[in-house]
Amino acid sequence: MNGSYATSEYLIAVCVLLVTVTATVAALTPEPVRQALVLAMLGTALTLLFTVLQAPDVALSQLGVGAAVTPLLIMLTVRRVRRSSTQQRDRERQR
Amino acid sequence: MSRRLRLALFWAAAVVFAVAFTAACTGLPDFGTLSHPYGSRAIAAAFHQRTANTISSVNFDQRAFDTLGEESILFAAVLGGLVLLRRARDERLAGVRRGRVLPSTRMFGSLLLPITLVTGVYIVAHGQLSPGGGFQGGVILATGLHLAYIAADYGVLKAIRPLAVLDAADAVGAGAFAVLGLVGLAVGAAYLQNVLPLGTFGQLSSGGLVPVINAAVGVEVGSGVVVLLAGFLDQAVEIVSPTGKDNGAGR
Amino acid sequence: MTLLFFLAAGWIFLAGVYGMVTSRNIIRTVGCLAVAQSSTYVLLLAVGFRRGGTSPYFTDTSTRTPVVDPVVQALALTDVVVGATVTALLLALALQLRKRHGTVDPDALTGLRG
Amino acid sequence: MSTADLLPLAIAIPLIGAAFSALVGSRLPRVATDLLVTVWAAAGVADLVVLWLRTGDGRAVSWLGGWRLRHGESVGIVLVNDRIGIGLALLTAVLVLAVIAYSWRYFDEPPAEHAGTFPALILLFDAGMCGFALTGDLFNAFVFFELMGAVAYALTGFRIEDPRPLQGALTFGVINSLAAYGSLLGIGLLYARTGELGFAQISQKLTGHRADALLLTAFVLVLTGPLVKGAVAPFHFWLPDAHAVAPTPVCMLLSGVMVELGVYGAARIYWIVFSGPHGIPQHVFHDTFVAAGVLTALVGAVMCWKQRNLKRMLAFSTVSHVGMFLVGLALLTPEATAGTALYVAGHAGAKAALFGVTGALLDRFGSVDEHSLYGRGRELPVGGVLFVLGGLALAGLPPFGTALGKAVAEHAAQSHSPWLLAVFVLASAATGAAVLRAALRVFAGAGRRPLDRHEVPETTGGGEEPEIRGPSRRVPLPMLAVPALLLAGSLAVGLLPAVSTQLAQAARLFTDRVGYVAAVYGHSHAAGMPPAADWTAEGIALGLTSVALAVAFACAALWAAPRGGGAHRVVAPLRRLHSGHMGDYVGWLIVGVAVLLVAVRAQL
Repeated sequence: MNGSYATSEYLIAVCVLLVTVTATVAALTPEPVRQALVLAMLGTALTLLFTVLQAPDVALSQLGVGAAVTPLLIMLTVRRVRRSSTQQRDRERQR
Repeated sequence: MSRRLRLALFWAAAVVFAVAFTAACTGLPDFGTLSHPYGSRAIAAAFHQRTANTISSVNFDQRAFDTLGEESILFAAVLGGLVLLRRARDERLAGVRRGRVLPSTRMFGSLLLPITLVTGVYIVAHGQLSPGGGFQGGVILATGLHLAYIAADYGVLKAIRPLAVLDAADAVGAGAFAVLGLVGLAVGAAYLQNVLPLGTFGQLSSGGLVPVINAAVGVEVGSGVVVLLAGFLDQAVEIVSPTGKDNGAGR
Repeated sequence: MTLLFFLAAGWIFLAGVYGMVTSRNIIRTVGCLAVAQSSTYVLLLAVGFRRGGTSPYFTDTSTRTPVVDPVVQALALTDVVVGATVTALLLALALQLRKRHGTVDPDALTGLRG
Repeated sequence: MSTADLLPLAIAIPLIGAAFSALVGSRLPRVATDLLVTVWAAAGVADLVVLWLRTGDGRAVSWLGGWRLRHGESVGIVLVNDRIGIGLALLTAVLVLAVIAYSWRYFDEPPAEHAGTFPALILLFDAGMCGFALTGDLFNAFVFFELMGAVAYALTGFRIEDPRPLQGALTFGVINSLAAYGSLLGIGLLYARTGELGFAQISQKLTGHRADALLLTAFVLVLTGPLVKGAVAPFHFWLPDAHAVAPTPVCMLLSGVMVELGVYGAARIYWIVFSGPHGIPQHVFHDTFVAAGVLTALVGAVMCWKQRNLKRMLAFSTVSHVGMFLVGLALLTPEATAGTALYVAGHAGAKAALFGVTGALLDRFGSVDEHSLYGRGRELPVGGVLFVLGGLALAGLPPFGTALGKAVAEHAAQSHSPWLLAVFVLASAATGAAVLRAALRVFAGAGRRPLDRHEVPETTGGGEEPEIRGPSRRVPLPMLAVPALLLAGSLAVGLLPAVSTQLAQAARLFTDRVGYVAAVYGHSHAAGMPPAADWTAEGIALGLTSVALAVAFACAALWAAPRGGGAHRVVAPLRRLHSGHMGDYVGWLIVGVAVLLVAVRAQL
């Protein structure tokens, strides 16, 4: 029994490490599109962590929210911003 | 404040925070402790209520009031999204050009689409007995739907997405939760008390009020997320700002 | 070693705050807020973990295997929803701000001072 | 229906109203929607009035979902409160009703198919604030904290055509949410130690541990959220940015009651959760937060005085007053608490009225800039009278509720540290003086025409867009009638002896941890004697002193020769700190947390 506890704890440690590293990278990524991708990875890493911590309910929510919706919203926001910039450049070219 | 000063302040504060947090963690019970008094009580209560998924029992029965607040936040965010992402007085709608999708977005969408759709259906089908529930199912289905259209074509999505109905469904779902709480008061029990017949443990109809609230939440979340995403999509794809406005102090 | 599981939460929180302090882009600031929030999930679930416990679902009433704390999971679930909705609202604000102000750089947002 | 059932109804009624309003708002004519929402808001008020009456000098306790204590333990959430919390919820509900009446011509803006959205958001805001005021559970408090936050961010950014509201709302949202997540970390730590989430239950379990680093860190983290919401320096930077730009009716709610709820939450959580044996000793809380309150009061007063944007001026005056409220609560005596409760009630009426009149100016002239409005308010004499009265109420003119509350709090402060009197008098005089100065300039064209100087960064308040647009250029009646009624309410708080005696009794309960825990656990507990909370000659004299000072300051600003020099060198850097920069504010947040950690640790 003790052996299996230890195994699961190593698994947890790996997941915690993964979460910590992706979170740090996400916080340090200056560019929003890239950050959205890293956030999606963070969401996935958190999903894994929650699964090994025996929390499938939270893992499922996190998969939907953290790995899909939030990065998607960031992408859409960036896309809108980019479109504004493109319009701006077009206008400037016309002048 | 200059950038350097700000960073210096941050590092000083971060060191204090780190020391305090580390010291606090040494006072915590060991990781994996066997003593979880509230948790043990919640499990006993879930058995008593014949709800197989203890988390659903906590979320929709024992601490249903938290979830009521949480769903109200979602409702507020959907309404807030409608307000903030409305078309401003000086903006107009542009015709949507077909198939104008960023390649990265397309890849992102097509990659996640099958995963999310399959997961969503699975979760909704399994209801409140096993992991999952209204929230998870709602989110995943709503997202999955959108990923499909992002990867394909926006015009198709607009034609199919009945936003007016979904708006109403969102409000009905949010209101239904608060109204369901009144059932307890109506029969002389407490607000949000689980007064419906509890059924047989492990059956689809077990848990009394839990599956009913779960369904209300599912309706609210599913429709709310679609409406919220629609606001962002309209902004990203359709709404055009007047000339000059986007210039500002642009860099 | 297991102390590190809790400390990870503090580290993630600080990393998020660091990102917000140094951010040159309001969209990134919101993203970093989401990072800071994920620290709360990690702490809550680490606190509720039980060695050898399984997830808190039961197929029948007779077996009472040890399970992890369901309460923190319910709290984390609420937390996830709250975080996502707040992020959505803030992104909506950031999007409109970019449209109206023409910039996403906090250094260039000088409308409110003094 | 039992008294206990009225507690959840105070939250459920506005929630159902919000859903209803969002659902039918687009299908009904505007008048019908407004009427419907007014009825819902009035129902919320009625529920809380009955609750106030029935609770009497005791506490109302409601176990939600019927999860009562079994063998001294429960798995449910408890709503429990005395007349302090119920009174705050009632204040919220009354202000919401006033705001709905005030804004009957506002917010035609969202597309017609979403006509009910604004009233729905206001009702959700109502529910969030009532929930936060009434709950007795830490995690539940976090949820309602976030609910009022989320609604407030959306409402603040309502005017999407103007970048400033968007910036203010975004700053507001980022800072408050980050603080809330800090609080949640603290809640996690407390849960790990005690395995409980209710205030009373955690408190009971904590008595079995000694005060160690975990308790200290959890204490500071949990309080971060309420303190940020309560705009306590150095967590206050978001407030002027948000309040100066939110639509006027929303400002009335933000300044009138939401910020005060933050301070209330901090005091409540300290009293019940942390003040027990082996907790954070009272002298530590007292010293730390009296200092923080004084700092907040002074910073707010100075910044308020330097503003020319009327809404921003009122926002900083809220900062200053909140500092005084924090001082009052941190004195940790029933008398000071009673004084603060009265002060909050009186202040809410006066501040909301001032915002209301400012909204009328904005509607009429499209500006809230003291300088460019010079003399233009002459055509709005009623507004001028109300504005002056509001300024005098802020300064503490007897018999306004502000004066009574301040006098009682001052009396309590005096026996402890007499120098606090000077802080109370100066801060209230300065904020009142700023309002009077603006009133005289705008409504009477008094003094010289102010000159624009551009030495320091400032927010002018010119070039605002009117918030409502319509063919009629007359100020709608409710925009002046509602402020008048609110001022009358502030007056009533000071004049009705029943209000002060009942709040004094409630203050005794608020400061009684043992009694609160006993009420939750269903034991009986005898409460002590209520403090005196009445007009005294000394209190009236102090109130008149503040008013005289305020008038003197205002006259000096208008007619005395301008002097540069010393004061400017102190004030300019302070103004520069209010940079409007999100990164700065996040930095201040974490610095504030660190300072609190160090300060509390040093005193343990």
